[in-house]
Amino acid sequence: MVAAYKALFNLVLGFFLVLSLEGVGRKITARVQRRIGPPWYQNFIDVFKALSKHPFSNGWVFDFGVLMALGGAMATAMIVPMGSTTWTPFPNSDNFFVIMYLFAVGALGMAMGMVGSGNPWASIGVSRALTQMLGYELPYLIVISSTIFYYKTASIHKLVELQKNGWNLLVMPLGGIIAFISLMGMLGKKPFDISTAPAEIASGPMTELSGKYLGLLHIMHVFAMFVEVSLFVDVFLGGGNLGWYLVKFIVVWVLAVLISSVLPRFRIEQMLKFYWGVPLGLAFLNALFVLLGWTL
Amino acid sequence: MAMSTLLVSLVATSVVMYFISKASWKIGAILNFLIGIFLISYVFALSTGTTSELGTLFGQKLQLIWTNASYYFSLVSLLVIVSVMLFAIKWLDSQKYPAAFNMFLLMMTAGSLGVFMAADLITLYIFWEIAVLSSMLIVPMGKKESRKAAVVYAVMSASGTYMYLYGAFLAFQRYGTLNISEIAKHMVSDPSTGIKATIFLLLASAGIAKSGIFPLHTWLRIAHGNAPDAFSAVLSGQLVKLGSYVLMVSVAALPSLKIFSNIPFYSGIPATNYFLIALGATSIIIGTLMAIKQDDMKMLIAFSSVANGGYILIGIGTMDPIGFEGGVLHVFNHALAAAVIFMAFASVVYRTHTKKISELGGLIHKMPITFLAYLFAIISLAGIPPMSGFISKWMIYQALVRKGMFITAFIAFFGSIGSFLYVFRPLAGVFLGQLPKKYKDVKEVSPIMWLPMVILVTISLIIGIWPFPILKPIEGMRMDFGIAPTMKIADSSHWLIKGFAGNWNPVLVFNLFLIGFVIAYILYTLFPRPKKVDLLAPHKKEGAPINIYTGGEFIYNPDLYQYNTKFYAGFERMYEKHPSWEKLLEMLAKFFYDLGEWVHGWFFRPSPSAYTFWVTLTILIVFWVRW
Amino acid sequence: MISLLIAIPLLLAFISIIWRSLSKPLFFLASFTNIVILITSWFPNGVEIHAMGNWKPPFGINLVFDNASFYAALVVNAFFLLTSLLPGLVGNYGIPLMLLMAAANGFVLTGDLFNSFVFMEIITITAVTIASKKENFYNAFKYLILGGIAGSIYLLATIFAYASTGSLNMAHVSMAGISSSSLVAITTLYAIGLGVEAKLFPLNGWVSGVYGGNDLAPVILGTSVSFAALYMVGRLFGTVFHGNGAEVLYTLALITIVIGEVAALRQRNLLKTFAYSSVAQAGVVVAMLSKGTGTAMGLAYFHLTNDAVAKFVIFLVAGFLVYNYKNLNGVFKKHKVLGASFSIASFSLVGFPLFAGFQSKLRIIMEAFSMKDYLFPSVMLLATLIEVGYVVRWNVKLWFEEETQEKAETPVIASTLALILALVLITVFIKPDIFLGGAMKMGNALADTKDYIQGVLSVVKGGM
Amino acid sequence: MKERTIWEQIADSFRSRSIWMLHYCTGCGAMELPPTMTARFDMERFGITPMATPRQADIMLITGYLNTKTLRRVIYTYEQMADPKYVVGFGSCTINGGIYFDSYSTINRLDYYIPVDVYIAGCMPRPEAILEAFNYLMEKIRKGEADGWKRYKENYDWYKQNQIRSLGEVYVHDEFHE
Repeated sequence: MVAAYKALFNLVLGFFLVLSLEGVGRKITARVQRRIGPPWYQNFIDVFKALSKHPFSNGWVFDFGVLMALGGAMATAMIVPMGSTTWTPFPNSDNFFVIMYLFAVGALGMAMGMVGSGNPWASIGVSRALTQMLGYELPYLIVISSTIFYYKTASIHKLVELQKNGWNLLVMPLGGIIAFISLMGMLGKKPFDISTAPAEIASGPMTELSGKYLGLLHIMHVFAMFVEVSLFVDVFLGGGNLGWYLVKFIVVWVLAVLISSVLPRFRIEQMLKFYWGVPLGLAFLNALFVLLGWTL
Repeated sequence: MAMSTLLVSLVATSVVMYFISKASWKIGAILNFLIGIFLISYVFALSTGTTSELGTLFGQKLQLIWTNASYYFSLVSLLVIVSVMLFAIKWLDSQKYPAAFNMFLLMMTAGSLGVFMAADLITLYIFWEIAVLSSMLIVPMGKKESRKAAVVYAVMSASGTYMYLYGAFLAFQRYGTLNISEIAKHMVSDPSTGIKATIFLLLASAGIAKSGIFPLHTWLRIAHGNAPDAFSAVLSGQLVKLGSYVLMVSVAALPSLKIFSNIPFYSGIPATNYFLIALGATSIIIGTLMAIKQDDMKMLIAFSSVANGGYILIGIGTMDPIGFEGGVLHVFNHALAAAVIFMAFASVVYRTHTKKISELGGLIHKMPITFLAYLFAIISLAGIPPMSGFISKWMIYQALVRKGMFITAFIAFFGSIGSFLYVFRPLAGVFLGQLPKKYKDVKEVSPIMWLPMVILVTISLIIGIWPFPILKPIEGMRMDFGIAPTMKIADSSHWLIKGFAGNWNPVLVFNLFLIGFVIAYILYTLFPRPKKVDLLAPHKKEGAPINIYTGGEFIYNPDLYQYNTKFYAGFERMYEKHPSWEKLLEMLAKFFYDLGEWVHGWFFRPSPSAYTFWVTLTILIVFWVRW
Repeated sequence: MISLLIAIPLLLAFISIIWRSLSKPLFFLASFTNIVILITSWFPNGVEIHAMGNWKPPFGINLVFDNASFYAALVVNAFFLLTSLLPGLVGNYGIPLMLLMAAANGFVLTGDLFNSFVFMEIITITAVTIASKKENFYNAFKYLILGGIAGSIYLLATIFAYASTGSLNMAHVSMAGISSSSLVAITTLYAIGLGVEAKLFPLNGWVSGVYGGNDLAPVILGTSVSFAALYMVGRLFGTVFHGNGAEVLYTLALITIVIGEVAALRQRNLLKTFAYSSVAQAGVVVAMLSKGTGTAMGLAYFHLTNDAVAKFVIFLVAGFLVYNYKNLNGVFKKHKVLGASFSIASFSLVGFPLFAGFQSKLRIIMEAFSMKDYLFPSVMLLATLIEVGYVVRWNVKLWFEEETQEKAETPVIASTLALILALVLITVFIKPDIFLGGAMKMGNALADTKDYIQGVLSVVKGGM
Repeated sequence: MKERTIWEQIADSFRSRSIWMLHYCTGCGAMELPPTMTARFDMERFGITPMATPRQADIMLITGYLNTKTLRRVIYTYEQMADPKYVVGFGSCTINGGIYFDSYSTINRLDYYIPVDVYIAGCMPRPEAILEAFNYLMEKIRKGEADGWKRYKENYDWYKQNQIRSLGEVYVHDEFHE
């Protein structure tokens, strides 16, 4: 029962935290561009407004896809540990690969629903999103694999515990950097917002979304980002109580926003070449260091 | 009924089946299905350790034995075959040779079961060839290209099979027995690594050819792509698994870790196994990359079978307890998923008569059940929970990471994420998007055709949530082969699957997903009801434009607003000019043709005087050599 | 009694010169009588001699009837009988067929080197006559030239043998032994001389033309005459020369296997494809014969029997198809029985299980392995791989391609015969002893030189 | 006008603070949007952001004159937007045809064809005017007075009649679109 409450808390915290941080991110970007920018709670308004509208539905698979996307993202968000064993809802199932693949349910649901809308722009967007996934996941997974190999566990809360004596980021700094670059891709921040490029492909997968569909998918996106950043924080930035966890979360987020606000967008094959070049090579180098025991 | 009686009578029945089907193929197909059901019940009733004797062949007893492995593989095979048999009851009306199809399908079933039951290498070979022969005769029943496909299939398969045969006789010559478990014992104590490795690789090559592993993978594309549509389900879902079985026999039943303990290569894995793993990894890369760029949906899944064969081989090849279980479980997952996918495609082709993704689209409006079956099958194929496909992939990753095999792990990850790409392509191009005008009168297939798909998908889902029934025989196999017999991976009392690095609870994960879905549904119902957009408007009324975002343009022909050619153009462009293994093998085939031409030109076509010359020359050479 | 095997067909051949219209029934009569004679003297299990003109061996010409020559004669005459059941196939060629039968029987039964040369010449000439059916003159001419060369080389070898031992009797030559220097020449020349009929490389240039040129030649030459020729290979190299010169045969045989299969692969003509295939199978048999042991030779003849049965069916069906259809695509859809027999026979040729070829091929590989010969099995498996390629290609083409033409009338007797033989092939898979028993007896008889010499010369001492 | 429920009032206040716009930029007025969006005037501080497709957008900016060719697209696009939706007529062209008032193909009054919630006068309207108009629109939305989308539904026949009178048929058929 406690686990259920913790899971619920995960959802609530994730929702409010990331939605506010998105607003903060907009504000930061605006400041970087010497604008005033919207208030930090702007995204709450956006989401609720979207939910309040009278939408269009492009068939049952469209609805089903959105529900699957949100359901999958929520399920993943419920598992993710937040910085310590205390804030781990399901210590027996928080395996990294489980989270990673459960996460894919949401992605697949979204992709299916959006292509189900019948719009080719959505298809192009999904095709780009999937290709991008091929790009960023590989270095990321190699880094995570070497972490798992190093700590001999794939359980996130155990990984967190094992970092008591030093953050993983400091044990394998190279890995941390690569994982952060991959994180940028995961979050879809510039320069990796290829799949939703509004000016090129009419915001890609979201082309046909209206009203509550847009709102629900926004919430799904919120949970997805919650999971992604949480994983990074857990795996690389060690444990601590909830407060510390939030601080680390915010720092990582702000860093990502700052980087993204000054960069233009990659083309899709540039993105692939980028990820499969230096980051992948360094990820392997990192794995080699771990194998040889050359960690800090 | 003894196993030998069963197999012999199955082969005999298959001939009778031809004449029954000749009278009425429908009755034949129904009988086939009933026989399949009987076989499943038979498989459930057999207890492990049962033996039976088929007869003697040149002084060697042909023995059958029922083990955990036989149980598991037979069950998987029969699930696929019986589903296709049910599917065929209706589907066969689109075929030209229903009677022969029924006959060979039954014969192939007998052959496959025999392979799984065989206790010695020759029995295995006999049933193997029966399965190959009968399936090879079904393949050319398809469209025009399938003729060539049959030949390629036969030759590729034979090249593996004859290497196997050579290996089997080599083993027999050295150890004086053909019985697999006895050979295993002898091999452990045999000091000569070279011969052992030769035998090992020769035996494994049959599996390599059959399960479409790298150097011999090219037949999958052409054979799976062009075989009769429903039979592709058997080819990919079941026949390829014969190869996995042989690989498992050569890697695990002959305990490679003990046999080759003197040539460790990396992380305790012998060089021989590592060689196989490297082949498996190459197959994953090739299968994935090629699948991504296919326009023919059946060939796409054929390449995916190449990649998944690689997963199975990698899993088994590690001989790590969890990796081994993962590899073996992947047999089940891929069998079911591929069977459903091919059956879904068969349904699509049955209705639309094309298998080109670029000519299809929007069939979800017309064939929703087929779509759903396909959807759940690809979720399983891509290894996404809560379908069973995830469990095996998870296990394989566990093993790879534990062994520190980062490059192999990298390739496995690549294959896994690549599989998202390629399974999505038919989903988007065939089922979603705009329905082309010419398919506006297409209907859903009859229940006889969608029922088997739904059943298989349901099984896959149930196993994904509660995998312990299927993990039990796999653990039994692992015990039989003596791979870490004390370790327990499936812990059904705590609902856990235990890896070396953390556990997970499939029931919990499924429930979480369910809860997430319910919350999402509640949110969905809270807010204003949507207005339906009719995507079929242009089909229903002449002159109505499609009502989705078009940038303000009026589009009346939905065919124009469908994105399904070169779906991953950005990525495909990066490896457009890849070297083709298929071409290399074609060159090899052409070499033999040219050699034949050359031989013919020099020795067989010339005039009698040239013959005289050759005779004289031969006499001279022989004399020269012998004196 | 056994001399009747030669005499009856010879006599009936002369009779049918007078009454031409009777040649077909007389041919049937001849082959039927021969089979009856053979059945009445089932497996002598010893050596019986029929000395011509009562000249005791080693003087004079004698016929030797032991297990080997019995089995060979049985197979040879059986195929003549099968052929005689097909009047449409025989056509005007009853007389040459009878002569061929007489010569083949004589070739198989004789115990005299020079006599065997005579019979070989008759075989060649009658075979050339048969080969010229359907105006296939040029190929028949090629065959004639090669046959002539082979004959003269065979004669030369015989002369050498006579010169070095002073005898022409096989048993006597074998007992006397040949000095090693001339042995090389004699065995080589015999190998070459027999190589033409045994279809060894490079003496098999005639095969595709003759087999591919009409419907009768392959059916009889590819079965009976091949068997007779390969019998003589076994007799000479197994019994007479005690395995000397086997390495020549072995090398040539391996080359023959590969070349035959490769040439078959590129062939677009159905008859010629299987003509080359029979070249390759002859290679397998010769390679096995060159091993010299009783088991190996027995297996070789087992394989040859299976091959002959399969080839009979294949050539029968193929001859019918080639001369009734211009385009062979999908013809089996109209002739299901012929098709089924053809498929079974061709799969037996490849050695798929459920068919006879499996039994013989696997045994041969196993025997080769037990003799520590790793090269021959691998060559043979490679050849089988190529064989799979063209056999499947032809089966697929004949069964599954789109058919275009009018249906020709199905030959009832031929289909029945083909089907029965195909069923025989399946039966042999289940009960290999049907052929294997006889073949093993034949192999053992050929390998057992001592018994042969003893039986023929009736002397106890000496021997090898 | 009907009384709004409490939920509608909340929703309207959200709507007023988050305006996603779709700009229909055939006219020269679009030139004034970049300065409005960028650092100088920064529209985003009011929660106003550009969106890519009509499905996502709340308001439609008609930034200049419309003719019979483009009006069809505007109507088509407007009908694809999700309720509640608002239209802003931009510049004098949308009010009375502006300097093209006597052209054979120009539409003179936009609100004959689709309901317009706010007009911005001027040729061109400056960014200040645009911001002013948006603030006015936000006010209207908050009070529930911006009810163009309702009017369009209620008087659908009338709008349709006007559209068909000018265009013949709303949809366009030619070889490029078949």
